[in-house]
Amino acid sequence: MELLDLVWLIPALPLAGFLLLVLGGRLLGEPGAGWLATAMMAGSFGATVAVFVGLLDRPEEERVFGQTLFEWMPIGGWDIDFGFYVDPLSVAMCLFITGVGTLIHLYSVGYMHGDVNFSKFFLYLNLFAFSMLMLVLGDNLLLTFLGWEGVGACSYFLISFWFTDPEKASAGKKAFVTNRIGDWGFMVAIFACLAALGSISYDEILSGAGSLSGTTATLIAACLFVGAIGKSAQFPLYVWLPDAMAGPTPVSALIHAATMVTSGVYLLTRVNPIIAEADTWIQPTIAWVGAGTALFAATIAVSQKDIKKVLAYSTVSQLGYMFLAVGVGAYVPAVFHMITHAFFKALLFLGSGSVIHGMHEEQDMTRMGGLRKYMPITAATFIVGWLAIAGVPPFSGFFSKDEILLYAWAENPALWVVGLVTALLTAFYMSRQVFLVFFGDERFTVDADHDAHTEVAAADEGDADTALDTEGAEAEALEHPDTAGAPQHDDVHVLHAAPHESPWTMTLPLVALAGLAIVGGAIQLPFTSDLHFLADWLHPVLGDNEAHIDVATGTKVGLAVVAVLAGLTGIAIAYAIYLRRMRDPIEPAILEEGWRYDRAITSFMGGPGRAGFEAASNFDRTVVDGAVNGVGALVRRSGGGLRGLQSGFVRNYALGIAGGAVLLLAYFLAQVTL
Amino acid sequence: MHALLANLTAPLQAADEAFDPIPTPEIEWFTIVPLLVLVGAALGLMTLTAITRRPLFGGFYPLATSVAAIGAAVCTWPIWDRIQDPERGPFTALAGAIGVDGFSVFMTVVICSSVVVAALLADGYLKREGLDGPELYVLLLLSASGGVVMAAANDLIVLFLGLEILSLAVYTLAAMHLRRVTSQEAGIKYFVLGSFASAFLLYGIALTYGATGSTNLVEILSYLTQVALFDNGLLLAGMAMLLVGLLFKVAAAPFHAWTPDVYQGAPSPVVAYMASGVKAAGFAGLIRVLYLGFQTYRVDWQPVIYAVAILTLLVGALMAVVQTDVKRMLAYSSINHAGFVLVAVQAATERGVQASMFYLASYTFLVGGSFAIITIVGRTGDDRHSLDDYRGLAKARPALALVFALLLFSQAGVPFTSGFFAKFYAIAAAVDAGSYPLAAVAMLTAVIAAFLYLRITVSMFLGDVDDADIPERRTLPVPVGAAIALVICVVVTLGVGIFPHVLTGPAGDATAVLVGF
Amino acid sequence: METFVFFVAAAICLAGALGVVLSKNPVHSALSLVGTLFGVAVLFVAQNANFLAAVQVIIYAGAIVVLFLFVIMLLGVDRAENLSVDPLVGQRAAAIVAGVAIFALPVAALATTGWDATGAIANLGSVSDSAVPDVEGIGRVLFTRYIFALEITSILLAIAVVGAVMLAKKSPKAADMIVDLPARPTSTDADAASADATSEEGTA
Amino acid sequence: MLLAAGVEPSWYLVLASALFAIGATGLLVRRNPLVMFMCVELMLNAVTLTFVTFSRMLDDIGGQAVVVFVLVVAAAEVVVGLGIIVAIMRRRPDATADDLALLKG
Repeated sequence: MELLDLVWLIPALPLAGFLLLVLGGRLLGEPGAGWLATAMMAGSFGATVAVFVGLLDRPEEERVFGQTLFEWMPIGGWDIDFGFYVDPLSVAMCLFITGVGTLIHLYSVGYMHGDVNFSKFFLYLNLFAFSMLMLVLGDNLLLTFLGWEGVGACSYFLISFWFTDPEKASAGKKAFVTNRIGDWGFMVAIFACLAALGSISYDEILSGAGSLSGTTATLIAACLFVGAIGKSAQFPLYVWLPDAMAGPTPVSALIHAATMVTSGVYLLTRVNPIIAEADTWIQPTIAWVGAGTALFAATIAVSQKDIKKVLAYSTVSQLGYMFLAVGVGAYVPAVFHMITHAFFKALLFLGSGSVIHGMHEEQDMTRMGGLRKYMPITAATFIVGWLAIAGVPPFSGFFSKDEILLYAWAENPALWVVGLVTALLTAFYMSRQVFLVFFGDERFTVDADHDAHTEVAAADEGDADTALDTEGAEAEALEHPDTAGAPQHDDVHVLHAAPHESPWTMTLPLVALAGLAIVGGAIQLPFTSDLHFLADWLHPVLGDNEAHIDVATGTKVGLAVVAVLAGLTGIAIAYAIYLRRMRDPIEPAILEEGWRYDRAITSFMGGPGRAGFEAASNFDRTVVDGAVNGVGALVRRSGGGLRGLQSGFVRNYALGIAGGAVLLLAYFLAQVTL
Repeated sequence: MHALLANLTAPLQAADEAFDPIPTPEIEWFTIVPLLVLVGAALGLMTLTAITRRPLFGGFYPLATSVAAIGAAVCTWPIWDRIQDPERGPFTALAGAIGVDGFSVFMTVVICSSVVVAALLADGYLKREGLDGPELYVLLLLSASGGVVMAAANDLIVLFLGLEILSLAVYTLAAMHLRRVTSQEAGIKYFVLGSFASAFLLYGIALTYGATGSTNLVEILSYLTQVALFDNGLLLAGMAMLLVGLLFKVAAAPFHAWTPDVYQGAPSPVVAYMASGVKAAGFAGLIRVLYLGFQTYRVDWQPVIYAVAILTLLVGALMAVVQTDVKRMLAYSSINHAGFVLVAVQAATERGVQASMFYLASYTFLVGGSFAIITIVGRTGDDRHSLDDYRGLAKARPALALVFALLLFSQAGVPFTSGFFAKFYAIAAAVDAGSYPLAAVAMLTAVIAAFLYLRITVSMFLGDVDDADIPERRTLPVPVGAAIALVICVVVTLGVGIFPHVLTGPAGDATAVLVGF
Repeated sequence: METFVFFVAAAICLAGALGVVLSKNPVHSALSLVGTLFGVAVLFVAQNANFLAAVQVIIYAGAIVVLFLFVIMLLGVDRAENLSVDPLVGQRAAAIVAGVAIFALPVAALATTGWDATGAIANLGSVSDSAVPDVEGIGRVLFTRYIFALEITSILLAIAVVGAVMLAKKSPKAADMIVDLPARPTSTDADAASADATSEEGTA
Repeated sequence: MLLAAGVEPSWYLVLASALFAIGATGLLVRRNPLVMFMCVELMLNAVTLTFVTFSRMLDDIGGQAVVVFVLVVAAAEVVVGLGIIVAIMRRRPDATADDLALLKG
């Protein structure tokens, strides 16, 4: 009992960190501010563990309880309180938020080294952690919404952290606006709950869900789903996430991989009784949006050159898996994948940050290669992350993904097929990334003496986006490896110093996360229900709303084998294309085919090939992006049209008043029945 | 000598005896102390200036004005105390001319707050523009006294007089920067349209008088409850005309067209007052008329407010997005905000009144702070208001940019700021009253308007900063008064955003006792 | 008798009102206004509002219109206005439609009540009671029911004084004027707005 | 014929409505700010006539008392309005309401 009273500490510590940094951040400076923030997160993690232990002590049926701190908004009959809703789900979320969060804070101490706004960065990080914890712990929809908006705002601030760069600032802008669309859905849902149930506290919503009419439940569920796809970057509102990679890498890891983007999944899991009441089309819609997003984003990831963009699309894709799981009623696998994903995706992002750091802010994978020699720890941990996401047993990703695919199979084999293809693509593009970055030849040279070359490098970074076009040229450069080493060559990246391993503050979190990514699967082992720790833990939250599947063990094993084979196939293809050729540069034909990976994909996979991936990319850029911008253009146009009425002539305005008066008079007199 | 005097006065005494003395009503003085404080301070300031010819010390006028406004607000305490006493409750005073209830007290405080903010802003502004003098402060106080009258008005004639007191002073203030062509234009546009609209209002009073035989809202209410006036065109036409005048004052579409022009042209501190105090007074009048006098005719006016609210929300949001002048943007955004208050008003419930009171109170500080920044950035001549003038502000004056961003986000309805709860309550009130489409439109326009606030913020924080320009911006002077005003506004915005009950509590207490409700 | 007075006075009122609107010269408009004010005063008398008739003539005709004329003369703005065409397209037609509606709708409203007022009778005192002259009646009402309104009119007058003083303070010279808006291109503003929008998108 | 019928109080109201409408229309069609303002005065007069007529119809002195306030308001409005107009037209005697259209959009 005493342990459970510590709940308030979980969000309070990051908040305290935030306030302290606001007051004395500049005084603390580097690295004091970073350590303070990290300590607060670690403390929060400690509190969470304490609460977790306290909850474990209780019998299962008593594990859900609300704790009201104070009356927040006494207005009319809707007294909305400020309190925490502690249950296995929120505690599980808090555990990995604070745990992974602590590691990322620690990592940031090294990563943000030398930044002029060092303390400000940690101030935002702590504020983010506070908001995220409020989102998860809040005992009513409004409190969750506040956290929801809070994380959005922090994300906005952090993406725009280097706000002098117009591209980055505008990425923040996009995130802000897209999220508002999702938030609109959330707000509608809140008001619908208020109208239908007269309350928005989870206690009453979840217990009252059964009394909702089907239409109301559908409306609420659909609106929450809209909110969720905005925050969790699902089709078509995902556009902000890849752009959000403009922010510092720890931000990408914390916000855009591990925590914030999963809040949509959390929300849908939280309100599972409402989804259960809603019309039957809701769940398949969620599943198909998830599956579609997963596949779609994976195809885009295949053709990305920016090391972080690959991971960004990969995140969108993995979130798609979670939605797929929610859609088929597999809440436990969704949460399971959310947790393992937090481990390995944070690991991959932090690893990529370490690479970028070591490569002196280079993000283009075509200018890397062979880095395992320079940064062994990063490489080793990154490889762990890669194997995890590729679904290679016994790494954690295998278990969670397999579970989702299993439920998908039980629900609708078509969903399973989409999931499987996605798994293959995932393995492929992740392998591609690993091979391009850590293996093969070094596609850069080190020239510590010539300062002038750093300028060349800086100029090269600018056209990273147009790099697709220079692909051919680069391939030719590699065809003639003897010239590739020449520092004078325009297309070869020149570093002013050798790539280096990152400091311990950065590698320690990598190692820790790698450990988690390896063993994370242990919380929910397949085949025997005795080992379904997570499912047992979450049972009080989900009750009967969790889908029950009846699949023979043989089928289960078969599905798992197929999934593993798909993953291995993806790796093999990537190996053949990106590595074989490099090891064997004497075979120009293979090399050529290999480098032109688009053609290779066509021949190997018999799939849509480059055109298909390009099309996906183009669709992303033009249609979806365009639609988002188009809404803005529509608003502007209608405003522009109205502008004509605002002519500046006082007599026109007077006419408007007179006309309004006539309309009002006419309306009122029309009420008179003669 | 005495005899002569007696002879001279005899006829007068005879005349006195011929008539009954008029039984003048009892004057409950304590109920009008806030009003007397405001008017007394204005007249005192004027007299003092006539004697001394220059302020007693620098910053005397704004200080005196703020003290008077704060004093007026403080003087509402005994009234509030008495109203909250369950044994006594709200009452009418001065022969039924004013309703002394929580609502009037609350709105009085809101209006006084807007005076404080505007007066603090005006200090630096007047010095900068070379317009030194007490007139602005005097007119501000007098105008606010009109607002206070409106907030308490229990009689349509009193309401009308309050409105005229409020408006005439503001017309003059809008035109006060005589060197600016746009200020003159703002003055005359506001004046012509304002007097046009108040003629409609007056005609509405006349028709209502014809239909009910009284101009007193309580009498109207009791008459309408006793004598069912079904299908009474006179009454309905009167209501329509009254709405024209009041909706004009709160800048609701289609009576909004003056707002952007006047806001853009008028001196910035005056606009701060117009957008907060004048608007609050306008809504106070509107709510009094609709909720008190015509509460039994709810079914007739509710759809009208509903439609006007939708139009206002959309016009405000859509037009704001296409502007390039920040002052004009905020003018349109104030129209959008008025739409939100109307969303609450149309609910025709107690919760609706609470929500609109909360909205007006928090908006007063939001808009006051925003126009404080605009005043500062406008620089000498009060004409640097384009988006370009805000480019790179974050680099030159980070604190200023941060505060502005906060206020703008609050206007956008971002959580942890007062603006969020303001919008939340307004929409919740509409949902509670079953107006779902309206609530949806309101939320939609909030999304659209978010573009606008973001646009300003982005240009402050990003902007291809012309480095040559920064030193000049770094010297942007922030007068003491404006700084104090900004601090007040930020504290209120954040404070209410985190602890909304500091405002919902009084708002709730205030409406429970709106006379006749 | 009252009928005759009504029609004559009504004719004067309407003629005056039309004169205000239709006279090219503002001086003529002001003089026509006097006609209307006088007509209204006559109608007051016809309805036993003798005091108000006197006040109407003294304040309105005597003070307000004189003020108008004074301003016209002071500024020398008695230039004739070309009324044959309205530069704002459609304004005049719309104005006339609105005007007709503003006339017709209150009349229709009146028709719904059988051309009668429906309010409470003699709420604040009788008009027809010949024992109480209207001056006394008005005075009683002003000092009882409307005492607060009467007192606050003083604020109105104070504002008028302060406002007039402030506006008349000093006339800036032409050179000091700030014309703070650049001359806008006469092309459609919508185009400019969309051009601005695209440039904004471009930077985004 | 009409003369024989005797005057109905409602005729006054119709006349007042006509005056009000003429005033409103005048404000919409005239460009001289002074004349526009005179039109407002016409509208106010229409209202006073309405009040007096209702006062007679209801046999209530209150309607007449209200007219006093209307007169005061009209006087104050005239002072302020003419003040603003003078301030502008002193420098630009030829300015019409249509010329004052810098602010728009």
